[in-house]
Amino acid sequence: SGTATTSASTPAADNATALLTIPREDMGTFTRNFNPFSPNAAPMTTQAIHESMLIYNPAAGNTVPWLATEWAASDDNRTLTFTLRDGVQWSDGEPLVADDVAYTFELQKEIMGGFEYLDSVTASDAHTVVFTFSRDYSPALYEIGQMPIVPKHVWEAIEDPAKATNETPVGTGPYTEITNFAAQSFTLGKNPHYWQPDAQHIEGIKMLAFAGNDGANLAAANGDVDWAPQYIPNIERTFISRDPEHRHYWFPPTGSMINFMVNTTKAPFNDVNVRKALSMAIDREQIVSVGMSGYTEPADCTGLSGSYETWKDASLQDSCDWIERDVDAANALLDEAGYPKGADGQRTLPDGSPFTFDFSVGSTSSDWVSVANVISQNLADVGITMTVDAPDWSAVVAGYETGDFDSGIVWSSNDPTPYQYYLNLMSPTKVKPVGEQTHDNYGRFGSADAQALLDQFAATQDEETQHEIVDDLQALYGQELPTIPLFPGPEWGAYNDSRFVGWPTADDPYATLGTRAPTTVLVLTTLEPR
Amino acid sequence: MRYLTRRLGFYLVAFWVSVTLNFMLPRFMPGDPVSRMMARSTNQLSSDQIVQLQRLFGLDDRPLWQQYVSYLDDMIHGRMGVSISRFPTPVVEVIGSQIGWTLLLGGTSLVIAALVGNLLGIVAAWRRGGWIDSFLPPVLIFVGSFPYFWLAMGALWVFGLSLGWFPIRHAFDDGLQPGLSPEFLGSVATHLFLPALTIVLVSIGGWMLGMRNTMIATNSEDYITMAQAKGLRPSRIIFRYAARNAMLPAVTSFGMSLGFVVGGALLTETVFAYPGVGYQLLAAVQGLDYPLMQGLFLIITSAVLVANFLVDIVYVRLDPRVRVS
Amino acid sequence: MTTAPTIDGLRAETGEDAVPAVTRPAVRRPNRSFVHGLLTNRKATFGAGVVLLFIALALLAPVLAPGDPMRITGAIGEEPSAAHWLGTTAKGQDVLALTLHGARSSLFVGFTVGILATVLGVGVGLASAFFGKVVDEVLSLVTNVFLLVPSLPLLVILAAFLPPGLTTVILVLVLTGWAGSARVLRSQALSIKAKDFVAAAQVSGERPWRIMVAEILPNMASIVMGTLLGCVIGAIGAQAGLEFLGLGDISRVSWGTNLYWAGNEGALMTGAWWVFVPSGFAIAAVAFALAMINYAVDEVTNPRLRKVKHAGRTGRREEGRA
Amino acid sequence: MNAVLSVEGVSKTFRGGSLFRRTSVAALTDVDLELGAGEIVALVGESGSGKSTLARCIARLERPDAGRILLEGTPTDRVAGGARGYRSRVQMVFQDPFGSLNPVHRTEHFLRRPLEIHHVTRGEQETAAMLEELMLTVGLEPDMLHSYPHELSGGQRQRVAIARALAVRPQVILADEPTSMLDVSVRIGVLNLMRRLRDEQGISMLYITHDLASARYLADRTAVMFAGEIVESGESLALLAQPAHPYTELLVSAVPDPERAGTFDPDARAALRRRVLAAESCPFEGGDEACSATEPVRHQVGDPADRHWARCHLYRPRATSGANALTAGGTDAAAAGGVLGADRDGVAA
Amino acid sequence: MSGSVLEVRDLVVTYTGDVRTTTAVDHVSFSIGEREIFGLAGESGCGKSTIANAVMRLLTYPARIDAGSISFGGQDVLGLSAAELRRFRWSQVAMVFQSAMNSLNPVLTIGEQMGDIFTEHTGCTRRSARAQAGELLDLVQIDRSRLRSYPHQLSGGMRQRVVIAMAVALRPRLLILDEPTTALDVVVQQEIMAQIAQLQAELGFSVLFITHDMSLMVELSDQMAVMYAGRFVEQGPSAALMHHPVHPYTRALMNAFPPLTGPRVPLAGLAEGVRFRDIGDLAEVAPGRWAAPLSDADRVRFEKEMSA
Ligand SMILES: Nc1ncnc2c1ncn2[C@@H]1O[C@H](COP(=O)(O)OP(=O)(O)OP(=O)(O)O)[C@@H](O)[C@H]1O
Ligand SMILES: Nc1ncnc2c1ncn2[C@@H]1O[C@H](COP(=O)(O)OP(=O)(O)OP(=O)(O)O)[C@@H](O)[C@H]1O
Ligand SMILES: [Mg+2]
Ligand SMILES: [Mg+2]
Repeated sequence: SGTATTSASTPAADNATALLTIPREDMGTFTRNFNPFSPNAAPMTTQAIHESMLIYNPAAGNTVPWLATEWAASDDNRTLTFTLRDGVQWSDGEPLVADDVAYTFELQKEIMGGFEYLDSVTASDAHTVVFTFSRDYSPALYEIGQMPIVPKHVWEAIEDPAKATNETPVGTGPYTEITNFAAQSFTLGKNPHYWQPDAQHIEGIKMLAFAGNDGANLAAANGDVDWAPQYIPNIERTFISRDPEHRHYWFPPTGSMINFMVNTTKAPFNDVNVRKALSMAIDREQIVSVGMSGYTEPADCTGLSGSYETWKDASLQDSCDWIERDVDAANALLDEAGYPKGADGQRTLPDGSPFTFDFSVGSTSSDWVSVANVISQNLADVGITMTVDAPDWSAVVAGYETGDFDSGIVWSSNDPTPYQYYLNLMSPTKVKPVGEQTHDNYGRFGSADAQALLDQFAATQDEETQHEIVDDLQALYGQELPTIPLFPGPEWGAYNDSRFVGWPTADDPYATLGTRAPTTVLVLTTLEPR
Repeated sequence: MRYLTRRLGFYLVAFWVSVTLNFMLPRFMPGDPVSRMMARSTNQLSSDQIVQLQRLFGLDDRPLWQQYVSYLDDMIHGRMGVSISRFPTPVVEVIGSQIGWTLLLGGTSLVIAALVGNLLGIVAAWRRGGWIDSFLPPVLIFVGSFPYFWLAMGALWVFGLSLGWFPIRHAFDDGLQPGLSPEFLGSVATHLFLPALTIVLVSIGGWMLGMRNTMIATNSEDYITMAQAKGLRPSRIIFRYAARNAMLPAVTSFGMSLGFVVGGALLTETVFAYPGVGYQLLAAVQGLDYPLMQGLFLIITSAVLVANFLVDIVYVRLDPRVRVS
Repeated sequence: MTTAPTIDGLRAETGEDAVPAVTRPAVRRPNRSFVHGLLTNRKATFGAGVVLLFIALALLAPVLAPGDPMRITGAIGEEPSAAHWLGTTAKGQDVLALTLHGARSSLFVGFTVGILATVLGVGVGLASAFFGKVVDEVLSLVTNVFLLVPSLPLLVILAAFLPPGLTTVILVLVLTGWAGSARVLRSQALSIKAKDFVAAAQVSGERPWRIMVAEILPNMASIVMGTLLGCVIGAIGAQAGLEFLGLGDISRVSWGTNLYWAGNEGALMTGAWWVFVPSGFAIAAVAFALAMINYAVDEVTNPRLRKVKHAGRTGRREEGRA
Repeated sequence: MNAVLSVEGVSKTFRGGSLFRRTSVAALTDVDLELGAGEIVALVGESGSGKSTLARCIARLERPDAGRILLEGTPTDRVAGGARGYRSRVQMVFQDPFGSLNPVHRTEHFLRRPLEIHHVTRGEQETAAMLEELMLTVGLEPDMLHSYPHELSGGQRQRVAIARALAVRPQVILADEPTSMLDVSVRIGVLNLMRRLRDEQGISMLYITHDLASARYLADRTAVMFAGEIVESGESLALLAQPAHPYTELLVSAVPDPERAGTFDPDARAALRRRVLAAESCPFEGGDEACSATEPVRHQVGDPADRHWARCHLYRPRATSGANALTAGGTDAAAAGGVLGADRDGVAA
Repeated sequence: MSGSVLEVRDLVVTYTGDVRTTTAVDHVSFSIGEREIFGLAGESGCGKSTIANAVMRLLTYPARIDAGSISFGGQDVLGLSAAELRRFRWSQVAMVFQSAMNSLNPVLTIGEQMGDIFTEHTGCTRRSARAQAGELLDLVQIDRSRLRSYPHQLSGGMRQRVVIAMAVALRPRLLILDEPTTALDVVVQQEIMAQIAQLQAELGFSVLFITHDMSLMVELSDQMAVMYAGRFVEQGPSAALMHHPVHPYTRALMNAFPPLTGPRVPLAGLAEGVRFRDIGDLAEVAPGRWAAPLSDADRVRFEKEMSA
């Protein structure tokens, strides 16, 4: 059927001209919108077309200089200077200059806001950009560094950049030319002016649109795509077994941490013992195997996902008492904390009302609904009734945002440093009273101690100090348990190397296998035709 | 003509009711498109970015009635605004890129199902007790009893994946340039086959039975006996006398279905990854994309009304009796 | 044979066998023979048998497959075996238990929607036909608007916006399903209302509601039954479709959610047909059985639709020659 | 004879259509009719002339637009007991015995309901006795109480319908073509039954028919209706013996008569018909002075004892002008006459 | 009468039902001569239309011709092949159906429906078919412009005339009139009958005239038969039957029509629920007069009745 039909015997010549075919499972159709500021830009806009100054690779925890070759913070931590790479050209042949970077941040702040800590962005010369900060903020390096840069000379001329669809984009990325665009597929061709032409091994990229996982999985199973970055059920059987020689997958646990979040403003969840007991009662092994098809691993005591592997305090990792399932301990803790079990096996709150609560989850997230069902079954074993309520996501989120919920499931932030992660989880600055909308700290847990540690973190560039601070934060987390960690989200990624080789693997984790990640460009510039 | 004016008046009222319904529904739903978007993607946005987005999308916080007035105004002037889930693409463009496929798939399968179904119905009624009459109806009812998506997935699995006879997704081969080239048209046809076939399979039974039953009723009319007595050829009796009359109810249902074609075949689109407005609507609903949702609903409603009106006109041509009543 | 008093000169001979052997063929049969006709119709008995079987299974589900059907009771994706007659899902749930329990929700929704939509349709149809004038104009308008509002999009919108659960599914399906039956029932009621027996009942002094309930309604029995069955079939299918799209409440067990999960867990791709087939077949069996009853209802009320025994090759008009 | 029921100047126009289309059919215009105690009045006329509409107005199934209907001098809507009270005194028998008996009920239901509604009988025993009596009155076996309508022949069904009307012991029965759907051989039996009821129970009847012969056979008086108006009325025998209005004449001449087999004269009939229709379609162009008045007047015909009158602009006493020496009003083409006439008789079709 | 056009011998037609099988026509024999009007009277459902349909070979399931023969001008009607049958119909025998109102296709114009006859049987062009249809309308005094009308735009009487015009289109030798006027007003009814009488005089076809209106029948027909429950009970010249009915059923029929002249005399008709059974074969009671003998039981009853 498709031109992408592959088989092991495809001649090398064909592979050389073949397009790297990638499905996109959550877009039934594409719209021709390559505006990197748009939240709905076509896939690959910020991967193959627009590049950033640096790339953080969570799989290995390293940082790859990209459009910038080096960067340095001032001693007072209030300025950050990037030096741009020499000889980088936009796909229209214009050179990349520091003004482009400055202009990009101008646009970003205008269109999308954010970066409120930035005082100014100035191009001190053609290759140097200086960022000055209004306050201490060490995580800024990655936020700034991973910003996709747009050409000033092009965007200046656009009247309303927020509403521009940027149909023929100009970028510095390896594949910038839109050679064919249809609602269900489009292809990107080589950037004729790419700054590392010898990394453009493949002819181009072809994106396919699918209205759901099923279609994308079918295409993967059928061998129509080279890369399958979506969730594939029973991947060994549905995908790998059809061609074990060429098909592989790698699901590093480098995604966001997935948490069983409780509303800490509400009784009984304001009681840390309850949070711990709940955590002890749930069977993370089962959750992972049922809800996540065993594609990830249970969370550990740090509550940090695999992307913070280097930040984890190894001494803490297995030392807590609340991460393993222990029904007896959970029962004991609850008894002790004043939540007695009645004759019918049902626990009650200290005020005598039954210990029952709701778990809100969006109906479309089937994996999480499964998780919820397992949790519900687990909690029944300790005499707690948890009802799974699965309306539409918008209703769920509306509840989360205003604090009108009992419990739910959310992912945590996943930035290069754990700063944002702990900020959203424990900083009192992020806590909004119930009834007022918040977009990040749904659980509404705040700790002054945590805030103090976070402030210290923001104020230092020194990695060692930062690690110490994060160790303290981990300990604090373990004591307070602001949320109940379940498992780190895996980054789905499967591929078929019958046409292209050079994929990142567990042995060579130069990037993850995500197609929407900053590291994607690393893969695009590494793959070679077989 | 009076009859048609009356119908037209009714359609206007119906139109107003539907668009009003369409206005009310999404606004009673909790949440807003931005948090909706957040819930579905792991990209974290900071609070002020969210506020910024909300401003960008032009979410309205005027009183409901003011929104309603400007909504009606926009609707009358065909202004559909900008899609939120596909910001900043205009709604017209989003729909425009899909509607053709919807019409192709829906139209083809409807025409085939109606045509073949009705023909089978005619034959079955004419040859009462023949094999078409005794064998086909239960078989078609049985096939039609399966959940549509179930059949579609089965067909996709068997004919698309296992046997590889048909493409398993999309409306044409990826990478082809749409145009009138035989290659493109051929590709469109092969991609259309399986989705259309499954729709035809589940809907044909209804057409056939409906036609069969009206034909049987018509066949016992005196004018058929009279035509028989006149010594007319069977073909002439079947088509000119019996089918012409038995067709009338089928025309009405055809019109209704024709209008609904524009609504898209949501399940088909989902299973076969076929482009179309059905999925678009689902996505719009799930993304709380009011402008897109309202645009789609407007198009669908208008299409239904226009199709019905056309049927009224055709009906007047086909059935001289309604001209007076 | 009894002898009746003399009437108008000639002695009448009456009694059952004195009823003229020749009566007008167009006489409407009363309900009694409608029921009788159904009971003796093979299609109807087959259909009723299947439906009753499923209803029994649904009712007995807690006995046949005790406990929460969602519970994980086996290994992942087991083929049918003695322990799990229909195998297990990719999560390790027992497919048989899911299918049995699924019948409860699916049949409940199907019949509830069918009954509610039909009751609404009957109410609107009767009221519209009987009161006429403004009531009819308004009700017909509402009915026709509901008929024209594209139901699948509306279904999607409503299902997405209302909190999930059976109530929502039922509400949504009733809302989008009643209008069709109301229209059919209205025109039927109108044609019955035009019959002289309604005027005769009025002249006898019957009250309007009694005329509706005792005179008009019984004459619509077959068509009411037809719409009821149609609504049930439609509702079961629509519920499955909604749930398949994830618009239902996927945390409850029903045939639709079973299929949703089957798709979600890639049952087809893993070749786990035993996960995919049972619920689909159950829906088909129930829908087919109901359709057969409906078919039978048509045949019983319209004798012309009945099976023709001696079919001719030469065409419709067949000559019987000794 | 004092009137039990009198109809005074009743008019009825049917307005159809909806907001966008208005249609109107003048079914009755200024109709006067009296029904004496124990009298049978026949109302004859062609299809669509408004006979049923008049009966339905009297039965309060339709509301007249103008005029009054009095039951023993009381307007129908003021009769004691309201609609039910009125209906216990005025009953109706419908044309189609197949349609007027609900196929889902047994005979017993049709008779029992009026008894219950109007509290005619008390207690089950009395009711049962009454049911039996009613059956015997109309000449049916009491075991037929348990039969469904489809188990009865047409004549039997019509007898049940009559029994239903009788159940409330009415003063007036309106019979709308009670025999037209029956087999010829049993028609006369139903007519005889009606006459017997009048004789034995003194019930007044309005007998609607388009069969002149049966009107003559049954009714004391006959009224002829044409296009919503009563154009002639009088003692049945006298009226049919000497029809005064051309339309009546046309009707009479159209009745098949075995006695004049072979003497069929289509041309004469066609001419007569043309005249009637032309005249009616143009009521003020008769060419006669009498017709210049805007209101057609009633002319008394023959012996006053026959209460025979005709109302037509074209009526002239026979003595002066001979047998309907009228000139055709406007058309002479045979085809046009045919079309015109056909269109009129097609109204109800 | 010169030679017979239609000969029906011992015709038996049954309808197979779910529970019982009705014999609608039971050993019926008659013949119709050239230019003769043969009347067939009888109560509703006695089998009159069934005979007519049998002659046209229009019977379908559940009807079956179980025995007998029908010969038309010497040709065996029951033995005709499908193609022969098509040629035979309408050109030899035409029929005006019981409900002429409904025997016109509501969605085709009168012209199209009339034209069909010519294009089918004479293979002429549509144009000339239309012209011939116009001539036919002239024959029944309907304006030619009506060819473009749809049936519902015509009155019942006009429709009936159109059907009659169609019936004589191919100058058939036999015209079957199945209660051609029952649904019509008396006045129109008379006109239609006049029309038929006139056409018969002009075109000289024979007529099988079915009605249950004895007055009309006696007025029009030469020979007549009275039918009862599928059997002939009496047959003979119309006038003779009228004045001297032999069978009690004929008598009842004749007695059911009150006269328009003379004094009012009580009539009896047929009492409700009276059935005759075991009707015997016709026997010649006088030259050209046939009647079925009463069964003994019937005779006893009726004689008792008459004497009472
Ligand atoms: N409900 C109605 N709505 C509109 N027009 C009506 C209605 N009922 C009767 N008419 C019209 O009123 C006129 C008189 O009808 P009516 O039934 O009274 O005639 P009729 O003399 O009883 O005729 P028939 O002999 O055919 O029964 C006809 O033109 C008829 O079409
Ligand atoms: N399709 C049929 N199926 C079963 N019985 C039938 C069918 N058609 C007619 N009959 C029966 O055959 C008998 C004769 O019917 P037929 O129509 O010939 O009567 P008819 O004399 O023409 O009556 P009418 O005067 O009412 O037209 C009747 O008893 C009728 O019930
Ligand atoms: Mg009437
Ligand atoms: Mg007949």
